Amino acid sequence: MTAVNMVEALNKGLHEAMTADDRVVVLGEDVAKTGGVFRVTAGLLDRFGDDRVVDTPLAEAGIVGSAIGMAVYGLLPVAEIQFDSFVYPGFEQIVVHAARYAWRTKGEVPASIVIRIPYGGGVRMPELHSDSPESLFVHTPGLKVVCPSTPADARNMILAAIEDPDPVIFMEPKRIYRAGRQEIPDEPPFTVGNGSPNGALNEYLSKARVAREGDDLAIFTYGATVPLTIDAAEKLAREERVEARVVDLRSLYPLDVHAIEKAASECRRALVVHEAPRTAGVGAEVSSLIHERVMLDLEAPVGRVTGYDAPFPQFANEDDYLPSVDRIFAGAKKVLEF
Amino acid sequence: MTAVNMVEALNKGLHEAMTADDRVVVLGEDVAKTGGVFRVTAGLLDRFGDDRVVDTPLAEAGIVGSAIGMAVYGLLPVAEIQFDSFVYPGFEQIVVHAARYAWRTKGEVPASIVIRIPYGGGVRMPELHSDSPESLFVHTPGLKVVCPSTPADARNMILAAIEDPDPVIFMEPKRIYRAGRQEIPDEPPFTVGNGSPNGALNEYLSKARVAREGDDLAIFTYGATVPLTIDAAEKLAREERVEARVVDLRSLYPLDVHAIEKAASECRRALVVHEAPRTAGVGAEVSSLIHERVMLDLEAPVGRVTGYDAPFPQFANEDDYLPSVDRIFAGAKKVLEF
Amino acid sequence: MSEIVRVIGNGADLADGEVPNELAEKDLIELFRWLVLLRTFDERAVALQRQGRIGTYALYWGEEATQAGALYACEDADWVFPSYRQNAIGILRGVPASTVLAWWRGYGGTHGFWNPRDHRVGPITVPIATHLPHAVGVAWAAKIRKDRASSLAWFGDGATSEGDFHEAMNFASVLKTSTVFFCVNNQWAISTPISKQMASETIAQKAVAYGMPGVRVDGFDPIACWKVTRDALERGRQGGGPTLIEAYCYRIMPHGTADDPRLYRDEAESEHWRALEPVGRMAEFLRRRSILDDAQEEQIRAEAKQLVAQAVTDMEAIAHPGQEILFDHVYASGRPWNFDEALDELHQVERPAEVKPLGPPTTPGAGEEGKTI
Amino acid sequence: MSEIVRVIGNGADLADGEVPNELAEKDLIELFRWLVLLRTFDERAVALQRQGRIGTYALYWGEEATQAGALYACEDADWVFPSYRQNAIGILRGVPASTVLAWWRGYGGTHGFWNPRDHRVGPITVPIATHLPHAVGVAWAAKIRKDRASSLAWFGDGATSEGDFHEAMNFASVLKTSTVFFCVNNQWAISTPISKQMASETIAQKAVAYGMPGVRVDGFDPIACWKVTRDALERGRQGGGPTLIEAYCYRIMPHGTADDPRLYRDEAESEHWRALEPVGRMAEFLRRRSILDDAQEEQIRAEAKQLVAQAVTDMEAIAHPGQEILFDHVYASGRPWNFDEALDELHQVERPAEVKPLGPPTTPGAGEEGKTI
Ligand SMILES: Cc1ncc(C[n+]2csc(CCOP(=O)(O)OP(=O)(O)O)c2C)c(N)n1
Ligand SMILES: Cc1ncc(C[n+]2csc(CCOP(=O)(O)OP(=O)(O)O)c2C)c(N)n1
Ligand SMILES: [Mg+2]
Ligand SMILES: [Mg+2]
Repeated sequence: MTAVNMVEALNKGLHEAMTADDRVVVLGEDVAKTGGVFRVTAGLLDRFGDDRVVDTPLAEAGIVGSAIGMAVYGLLPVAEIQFDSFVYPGFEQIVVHAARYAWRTKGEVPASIVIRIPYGGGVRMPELHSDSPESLFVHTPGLKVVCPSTPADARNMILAAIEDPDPVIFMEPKRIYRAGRQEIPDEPPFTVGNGSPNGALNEYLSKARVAREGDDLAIFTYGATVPLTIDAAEKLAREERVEARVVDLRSLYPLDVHAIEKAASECRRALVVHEAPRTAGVGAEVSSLIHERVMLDLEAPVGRVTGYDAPFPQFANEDDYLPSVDRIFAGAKKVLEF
Repeated sequence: MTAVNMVEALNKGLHEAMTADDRVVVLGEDVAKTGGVFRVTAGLLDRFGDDRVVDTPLAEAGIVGSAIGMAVYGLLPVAEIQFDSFVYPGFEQIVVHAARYAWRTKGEVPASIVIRIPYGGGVRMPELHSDSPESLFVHTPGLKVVCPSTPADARNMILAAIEDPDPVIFMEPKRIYRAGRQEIPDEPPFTVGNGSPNGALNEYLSKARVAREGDDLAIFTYGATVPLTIDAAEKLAREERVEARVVDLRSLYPLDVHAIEKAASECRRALVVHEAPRTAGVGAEVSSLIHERVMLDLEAPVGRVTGYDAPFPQFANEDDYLPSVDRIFAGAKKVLEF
Repeated sequence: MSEIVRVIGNGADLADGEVPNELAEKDLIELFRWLVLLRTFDERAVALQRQGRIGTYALYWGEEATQAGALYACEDADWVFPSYRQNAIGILRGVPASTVLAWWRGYGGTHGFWNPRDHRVGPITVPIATHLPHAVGVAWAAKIRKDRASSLAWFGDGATSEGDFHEAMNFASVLKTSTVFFCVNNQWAISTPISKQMASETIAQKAVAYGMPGVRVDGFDPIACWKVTRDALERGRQGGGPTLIEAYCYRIMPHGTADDPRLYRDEAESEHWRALEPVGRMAEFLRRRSILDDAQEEQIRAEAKQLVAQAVTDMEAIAHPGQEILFDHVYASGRPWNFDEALDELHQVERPAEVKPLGPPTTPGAGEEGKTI
Repeated sequence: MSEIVRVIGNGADLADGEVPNELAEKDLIELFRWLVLLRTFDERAVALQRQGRIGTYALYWGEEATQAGALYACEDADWVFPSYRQNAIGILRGVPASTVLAWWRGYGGTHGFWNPRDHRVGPITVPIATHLPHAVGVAWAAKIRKDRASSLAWFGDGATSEGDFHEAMNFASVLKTSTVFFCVNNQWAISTPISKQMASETIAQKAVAYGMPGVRVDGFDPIACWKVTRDALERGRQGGGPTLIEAYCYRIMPHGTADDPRLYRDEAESEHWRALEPVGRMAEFLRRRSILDDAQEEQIRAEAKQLVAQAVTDMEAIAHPGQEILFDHVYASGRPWNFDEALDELHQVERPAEVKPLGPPTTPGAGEEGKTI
């Protein structure tokens, strides 16, 4: 076991995948020589050489599009988008090609790529370095969208994303990249490239995780708001004697509907928390699913605590925009007091 | 009064706007000489000249981006995207610039553009000519997103969209472009360029419309599914003695929340219908809003009848994909029988 | 700017050039066979569209040399990526012609799609220029794997305006992939003439921006198209990187079956170019050299007709795909839970009566006036 | 490829060229004043970042000639569009320096943004190359309105790889807008050297793809930058269309305050280029011609210092923006209903205690290692 933060965990997973399967290649802006602006790909160039770890020209459609081509040929490319908002120039390639290649080839040639996107606010960066665009991908058929919130999940999920034949949008909550360390096993949970151990994909790419036990309120969230939500739950326990169950969704598409149903109906009250804007976000989907499926079990409408429907602000005001422990707490109380 | 179809109504509105205000310019692929692949811009070149009606090079980011520049200078550009899926290459310009220009300039220089997008299926076209991408824009703060379903609305709304200082994504349901004629007044409801008659913007860009009266079930929809929903409502009346109220949302962002609340709580049962994929679509937002605000008035969870979470199929199967009268009927019965 | 490479003259003022040594007589006959097959497919497809048996169709009549000539220069391991215009290119590599027809009939899944790895032929690509980065990625991957494969992508003059064209050209030149960018400059993008598409005198000169060779070739001349492609692939394989080829020709026909060019151009101009169309020109050339006689030509044409007729039969024998096709193959890793629920929803209602293999033939005014594909 | 235009020598082996007639001594002094002001702002901003008074900052030390020289060639009606690198360009046109500093402090609204129409200076643009189509649109609009205004946009060598660069260049050349594409080729895009960015020998030659003139100029030479920009604008105004300028220089400094170039390049190379930096070089040049003496230089530097000091004071006098700023100015047509509800939600909880004007200065390892802006 080694104690690692999320950046190190991702880095470890990438090393493991590249060691296990020489079809895995890493490409993106500044990923090789410097190891990425967040250092997630550090050391890969030295270890695997410049054929497999490539600093590309500055062009996201080119990055995503050529990664698709490499996948069609038979490689397993992992592309980095430097920051959230810079995925938009690659959007067409993702929507019209990555998401539809399997469909367009009788399921025989999926665009087996992973697109890593450090996303979200809280790191005091200028405009357009703090977006949370995951809902756009969740709404796009043909993609998988996942988001880890712990180092252990990050390592397992990046391995599974690479193993998965389908294109995976891999959202990395940059705010908690180095928020804390966690012991993870030295050995990977499975070996990439060994003929799709479907159990592993299922385990690491489609299942939600209960991050805190409780029976009075179910709070669904993912990424950087998971630790905040746990803090809010602790505060609820302390101040309101309410035990909230915190469910880390992990997979945003497909959603783990059974875990969602179970938690919502067992707790009878539910709240969804995310950073992305509210309207037509993941929270809207989770809320709709719960109402559709278990409304009769509910004592109150499902609440939403989210980023606002406004552009992510200049950073001096980002703490006003982001869901905080207090806002989650208040949102929970509203559901509880309904 | 003249009886026109939606294409003619839009064409009339564009003529009226260009006549009233010489800042209005039209640009896009094949919009000038041929008047657009759907002929919405027919006749504008002859009438207003090639300075104001321009066939551009084949590049959507260039179209949207240069339209933004023109707006910054002081013009009122109306850009056409030839088909729904071809908006994706222009996505970055829309999200990072059109949607944020007002915000980035103290509200003083909004990107006052209209982006017209003929969208949706049902016209037997090859791949990628039938997408319904509206939810992507609804989720993007800073945009307005509207969608007419009748010739009269189309004319009034295109005028209001041009008048509106904010960027408007103008979704045109191509399937019903020529579905029927409606009498519309010869004179426009207001004159574009006369200092933003806010009443008009309010009236034509933010209000839902009751398309059919009824008190037993509220069905919310927009665009090409409005006539289908009315048909389904008629069938409900005939076969089930249920009077469904059909609400044509018209404005997808902002949603007319008061109309939505009112219809849902008066009818006590509700359904949302759209062509776009279900997950994190407009339907999820409408469903969430209703539950959040008037759940206690409801007798059943809000239903959703939508496009599936799969790529829009090759056209021989598009009728299987699209919400049909029967599917809407079945969805309504499910809500009614809950 | 660079001269236009040409081998086949017009039998009058324009003299024939040298046929490259590597092209034996049997190659020339085979190339002719390809041209005829493409032409036969195209003409039949237009007829099928008129009869309402397939949907809107993007014809390529007159552009066969750019397709057959270039493909004939490829080795078997080389990958090719068509736009919608080169929709039938796969039939020269083993994709069933019925599959291509089925695509135009609106069929997906196993009926209208193919596995690109089977024949190293990419899918028909509708969004302009978006397949160019894929071609680069394939050649890049081959380079990484030290395989001999190169790649080639066809696209139009209009496609050069898109950002994806630029990004692909730049990636290919920086990564020195063995990629041929084959631009079919037919001088029109629907109603937009090349003069409104670009301000450069030629398309070939755009290669300068990438430090890449740019070549112009007569797009109606299959042997010249073969030659420049062969040279480009040769250079690419030796590590010389990508090449931009501009095949200069003209879109003699409408943009697609729903387009009416009289709205935007003088059709006399098309007539002028029609005289240069490649199939007749190649036939004349082969006759001048006594490589082809009437009987042989007859036979080649008959075989092509037969193949296409069989394809039409095969296409029409395909049962209308079931509703489940909506959810087939979306994920290679298996169906997510919501697909199963969607299937339940689908099966709850009777299948819409109005589902026919096809709607009526495109009639302007019926809401189907879209003329792009 | 084209020669590099240069006017100012190095006082040693490289001789001075001719100063264009239109530049009187007072112009040269004014241009020097601009250079010094930009330099002073930049150095102060770096210090402010180190002290945690503003956030990550993209310094432009060494690139002042590309900014001041080009701007000085513009008429007042001409529009200019900066990237993040030319962030302070507005202060030469009337944008308060405190506004620019406030932007870097993370302030929006009336504190950190300006109205582009006030000074014909576009907003600071973060997403690479996306402002180029805007510059084209502005010049296009001016052309339609028959106004005399031209436009100019600055961008880097890395920006030429993006599709938006290409689409903007093509639109401008087809529409013959009076637009100057001013590429600051500092040879680096964060850690990526130009050799991995493009395979063309120069950036200027990319103009060939658009039938547009391409010019190379010494990016450390303010007079040469002025000259090529003036020529380009002159041509544009007379209907000659756009021009691509490649200002050849070097990014002497890190990419931004959070970047450590030692990770990826030999800093000896930077030292070599540092000798050519424009502010000292211009001062020497003016001295050689006896246009500038110690007292005058002292005064110019003192004035700049004073202006920037005042800006710092003004910036720090701004009260931390209220929460309502989130919803200000998002829609010019007024707040939608959900903004009012969001404000209610915002006001329900106490404002997060941790809101400070700024976080701590960037420290690697603290989760803030992002070094791009
Ligand atoms: C991204 C995108 N935008 C617009 C279209 C609509 N469209 C289809 S074909 C076409 C013209 C293409 O012209 P060109 O590249 O010259 O190819 P050609 O049709 O002449 O073969 C257009 C605009 C599209 N398919 N994709
Ligand atoms: C679309 C987009 N992708 C990536 C980035 C991240 N990024 C910021 S600066 C930069 C390098 C830019 O290099 P260049 O264009 O040469 O300009 P310079 O920084 O040298 O002035 C990158 C990759 C961005 N801002 N926008
Ligand atoms: Mg063409
Ligand atoms: Mg640079």
